[in-house]
Amino acid sequence: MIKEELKRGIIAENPILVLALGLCPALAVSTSLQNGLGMGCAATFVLICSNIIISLIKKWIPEKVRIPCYIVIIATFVTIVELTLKAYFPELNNQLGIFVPLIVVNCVILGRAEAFASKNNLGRSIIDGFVMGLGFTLALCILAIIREVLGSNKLWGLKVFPGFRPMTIFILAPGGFFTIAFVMAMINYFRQKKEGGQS
Amino acid sequence: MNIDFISLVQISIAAVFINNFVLSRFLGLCPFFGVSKKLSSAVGMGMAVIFVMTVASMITWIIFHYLLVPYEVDYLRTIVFILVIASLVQLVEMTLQKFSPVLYDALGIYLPLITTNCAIMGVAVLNAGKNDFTQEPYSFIESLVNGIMSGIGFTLALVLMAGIREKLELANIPRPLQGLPIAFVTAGLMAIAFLGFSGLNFFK
Amino acid sequence: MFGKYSFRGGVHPSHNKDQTASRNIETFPAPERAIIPLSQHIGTPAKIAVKRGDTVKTGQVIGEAGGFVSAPVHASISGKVVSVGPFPHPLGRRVTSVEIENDGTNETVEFNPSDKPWREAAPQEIVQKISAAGIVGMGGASFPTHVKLSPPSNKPIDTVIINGAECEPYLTADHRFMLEKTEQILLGALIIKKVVGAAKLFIGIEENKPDAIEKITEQLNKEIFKEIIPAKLQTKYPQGGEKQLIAAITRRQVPSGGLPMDCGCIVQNVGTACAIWEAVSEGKPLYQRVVTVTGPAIRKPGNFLVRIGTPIKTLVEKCEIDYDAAQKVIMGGPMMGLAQSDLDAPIIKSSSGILAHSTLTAGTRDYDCISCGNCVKACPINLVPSFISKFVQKGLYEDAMAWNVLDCIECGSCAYACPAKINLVHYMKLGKFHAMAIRKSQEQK
Amino acid sequence: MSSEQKLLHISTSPHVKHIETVPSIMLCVCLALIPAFAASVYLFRLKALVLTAVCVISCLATEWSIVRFLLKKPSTLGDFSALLTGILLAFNLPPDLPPWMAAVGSVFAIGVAKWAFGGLGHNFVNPALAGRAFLTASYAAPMTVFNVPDFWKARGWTISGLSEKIIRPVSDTLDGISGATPLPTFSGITEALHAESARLVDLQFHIIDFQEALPRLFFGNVGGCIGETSAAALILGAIFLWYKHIIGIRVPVLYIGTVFLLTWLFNGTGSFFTSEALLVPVYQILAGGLMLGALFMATDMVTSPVTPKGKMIFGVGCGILTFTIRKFGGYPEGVSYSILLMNLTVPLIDRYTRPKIYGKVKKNA
Repeated sequence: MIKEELKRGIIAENPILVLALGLCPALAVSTSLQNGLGMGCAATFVLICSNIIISLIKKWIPEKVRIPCYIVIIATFVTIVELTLKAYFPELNNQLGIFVPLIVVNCVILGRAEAFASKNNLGRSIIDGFVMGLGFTLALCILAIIREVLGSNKLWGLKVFPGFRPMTIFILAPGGFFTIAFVMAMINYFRQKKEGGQS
Repeated sequence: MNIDFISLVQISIAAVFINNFVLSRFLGLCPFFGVSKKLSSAVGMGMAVIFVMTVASMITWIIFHYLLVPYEVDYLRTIVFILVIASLVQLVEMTLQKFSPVLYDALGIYLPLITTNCAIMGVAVLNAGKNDFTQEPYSFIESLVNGIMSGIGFTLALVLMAGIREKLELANIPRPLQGLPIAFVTAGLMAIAFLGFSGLNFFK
Repeated sequence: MFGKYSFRGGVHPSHNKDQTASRNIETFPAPERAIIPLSQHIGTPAKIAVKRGDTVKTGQVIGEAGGFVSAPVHASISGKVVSVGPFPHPLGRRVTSVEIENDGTNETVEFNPSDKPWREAAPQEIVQKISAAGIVGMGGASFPTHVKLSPPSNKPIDTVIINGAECEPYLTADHRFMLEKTEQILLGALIIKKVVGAAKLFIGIEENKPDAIEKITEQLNKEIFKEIIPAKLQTKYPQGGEKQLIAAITRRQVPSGGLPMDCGCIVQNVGTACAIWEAVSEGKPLYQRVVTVTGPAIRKPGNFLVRIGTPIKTLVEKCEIDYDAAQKVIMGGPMMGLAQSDLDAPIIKSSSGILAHSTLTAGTRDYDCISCGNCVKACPINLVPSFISKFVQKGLYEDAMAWNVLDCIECGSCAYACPAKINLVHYMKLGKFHAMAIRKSQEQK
Repeated sequence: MSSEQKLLHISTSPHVKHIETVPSIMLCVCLALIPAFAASVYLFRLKALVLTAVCVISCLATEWSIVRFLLKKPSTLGDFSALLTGILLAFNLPPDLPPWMAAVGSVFAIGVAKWAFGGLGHNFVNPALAGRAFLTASYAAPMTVFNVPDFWKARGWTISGLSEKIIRPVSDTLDGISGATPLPTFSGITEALHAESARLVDLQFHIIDFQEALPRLFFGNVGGCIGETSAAALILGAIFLWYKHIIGIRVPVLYIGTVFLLTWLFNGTGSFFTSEALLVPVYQILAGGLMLGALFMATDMVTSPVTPKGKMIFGVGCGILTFTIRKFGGYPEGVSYSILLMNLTVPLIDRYTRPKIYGKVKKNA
């Protein structure tokens, strides 16, 4: 079951590359693998925690005010992440900038809270938060690797190809758009090929 | 509150062109890609965003500087801002429905989408943090101008995008690129063009 | 005394009129067999008035007008009605037609001219005569003329324009007509003016027909023709289009979706004017017309006075068509004419020319639109054909409608000018078809 | 007389068509660029030849591979549009750019800016300009260094002593792409007029009077991108295209005219009718890539409006943006970005400048 869940979170319903949710942080912080992984972990943490809390207290939340309640829960964990980063990873916090507080409006998190945690039990919600967070983090890392290598010829801050001249555009805004477009097109291409083969 | 015309113009230029919310800061991408298929809805969304952004930047500034900072609870910024924005959107929706049905019809369907639009939250957080020009938080007027102009910048990008996407409806896009990928490529080319504005300064 | 008039848009295809412009109108022998369709006009088809086995005389009514917007049809040869049934029609579909076998006698019915001169006759009487003669617009639109000449009383007509532009390449039928039947045309024009009670009467001729202009100018010195105003038109396609002619001469525009009478104008082709004169003065029905037979695959081109119902095949073979070279046979001019699939189709009242083309002018689509804007420049209606065609291709008919596809006059200027060789007219026609359907369903709601 | 009938072809009207075709248009534009190409080879010698060859070959190769392997369609090299993109891209590159960078730009121009959207006619930005902007954002430093043409180097012109003044440090950080091009900024001109600063005559010349600078600009004896230096050669080609009805007069004239007018109004000398005040705008329209851009890039059919009014708005818009970026922007040259930015607005321009159709006037009135 775990395997299926993993497959769902990473491939079939990948939050960024398939569902196109949480695009803003995905593009803004994927300039380097460090940033991407940092953001991925932070978001996953918030995702799992909020899923836990919401699935625990879902019975006591009135239907009408559920969205504000979710937001408050999410915002609480975002604040925890924010303060932790500030205290222990000041450099990463600086790099991620306003996108740390903006985790609160990340539609992946609110989306899972609304679509999954509010309807499922604790165990399933934890697994869902974990696999979705993993999918989010992996997608971010893929984008980050492509952009960091092409844009600054580095990976995790280390030089990759000697003699390769990086294309700065990939760590600028346009490069972000092109990278995700390319990755999505590849996914589409293989999916269409598979579908074409089946039919 | 010292109103400095030059800095206001510079803030506006930066917000609309140089650091365009969508094409340079990556804020508000979900509505940017979601609502840019039709020009009419792009205009509606743009107007709604300008409106909410303006009000949000005013209110969050007041709360931040007169509540959070004096009581040294500015770490609650995120929670407070998102609550304020969520209730603000709700309030705007109700007010519009009651007092201006015409405007409500035009903007109504976009308002719920705005709550999770990171552009609104983004402008509030940006206004509270250090800015690019003076490395100090914006004044009230500066925040206000930044809010309006960021909304205008968002709308500009959104409307241009919608125009292009309507044209792309008629093009023969290769199959793997159809849908979102081509929208990203389009946004990328727009972002390249907007690089032309970098360094724009009318007072150098 | 000739002023020069023009309109906005249009294209300049090569004229190719030299092959036939200097050839006199020859009378084409009556065919062995004539196929006369009962529908040669816009509106209700004529009601059949003969049956198989009947013997008919030239000029005898074989189909009676089926309604107000309709016109009677006359036998063009004398002989026996061999069959009544569906036959090929130059407009594409099979249409109920009367097949007459020539008995060689060429017995003609007695014409029934007006009992008084036309100047004294009441307009209704004249319209009655025109209606009985089965006259329709001979420029190509084939709208029953008596309908055109009876505008509703709330739409007064102040200007009559006689259309001698003949802007289609290759065709010279009207040109020869103006040279050889000058007086009849002008008299016909005066009749039209009287019938509709107009104040002004123009005759418009493209400046690439200097001899026709000269001939007409000569006639205009005569006292009776003094009131006719000549208009020299710039040589440009589609100068002879009704809307363009009105715009060029009067600077008025026919309202979108309206008719010329909505801006106080009426336009009649020179051939129609002559037919009107013949109908009123002699009582002669419309059973023959001048046709230009030309094109690269015709060895002996010329202008012929042809009986209606003569099969295209008889005509082109007499003119020595080169079947090996011919790729397309077109009824009408090359810009708006219809490519024929069956040469058994007959000449009808609106056939101004038969064209045998030796080249297969690109009917296929080679390139995608490069937005050069040539079609926008060429469109005399100011449409944006490139966008409309893209909307139609993607099935976005509402958008095509919003971009005014219904105003297209299908003149072909856009497709002529298109460097990507996109068949714009095809898409415009398709778009109009769907737009009409949409409009109909909207009206039903 | 043969009575047998063969199958006749049927098609919608019209049955005659203009001889102009898409390839003939593209080929004409390529032909019109020959004078500028000759001038570039004369001025930059082998460098121009190599860069143009690399761009053309890589553009053609990219186009061919995409169409052949990805789309599996018949080759589209025959429409000459890839050839044209290659030439125009090369003309927009500085002579000392490493050829492999030019190849990267070509791949981007054809692969992303053109074929991602479905090929010729579907792209919404000019591929060559997109390629150039991609290179500028990727390799800021080599894209913004303009050396003296070899032709003049051989005659003793050097850039020693001037270069440090002009080339601002190029940072590879997020928002700091800047560099110098031969086009001096406005402040430069005013400075030059008043303080005899050498910035006036860009990297190459120690001259400060226009009498000497203008003819050089006109005939191309200045540093710059390889195809943009000789205004005379470009105008010659444009006249040919105008004569062939391939480019209209509206876009180039309004574009150049707007730049002229604005630079004249803001000429910085404090007056309007002195010879200096009039020569500043002349200098501005001859310098940099304006001629190349206005005559050959802004007039690109695919990426400019189709409506007559739209073309005028497009031209004026390009002019205003070019002036703004030149005078106030971070880049000394704004032509390529102006055209790219205006390309983005074309769908909207076309939509709102629909010509008033025949017969609609009265009905609405």
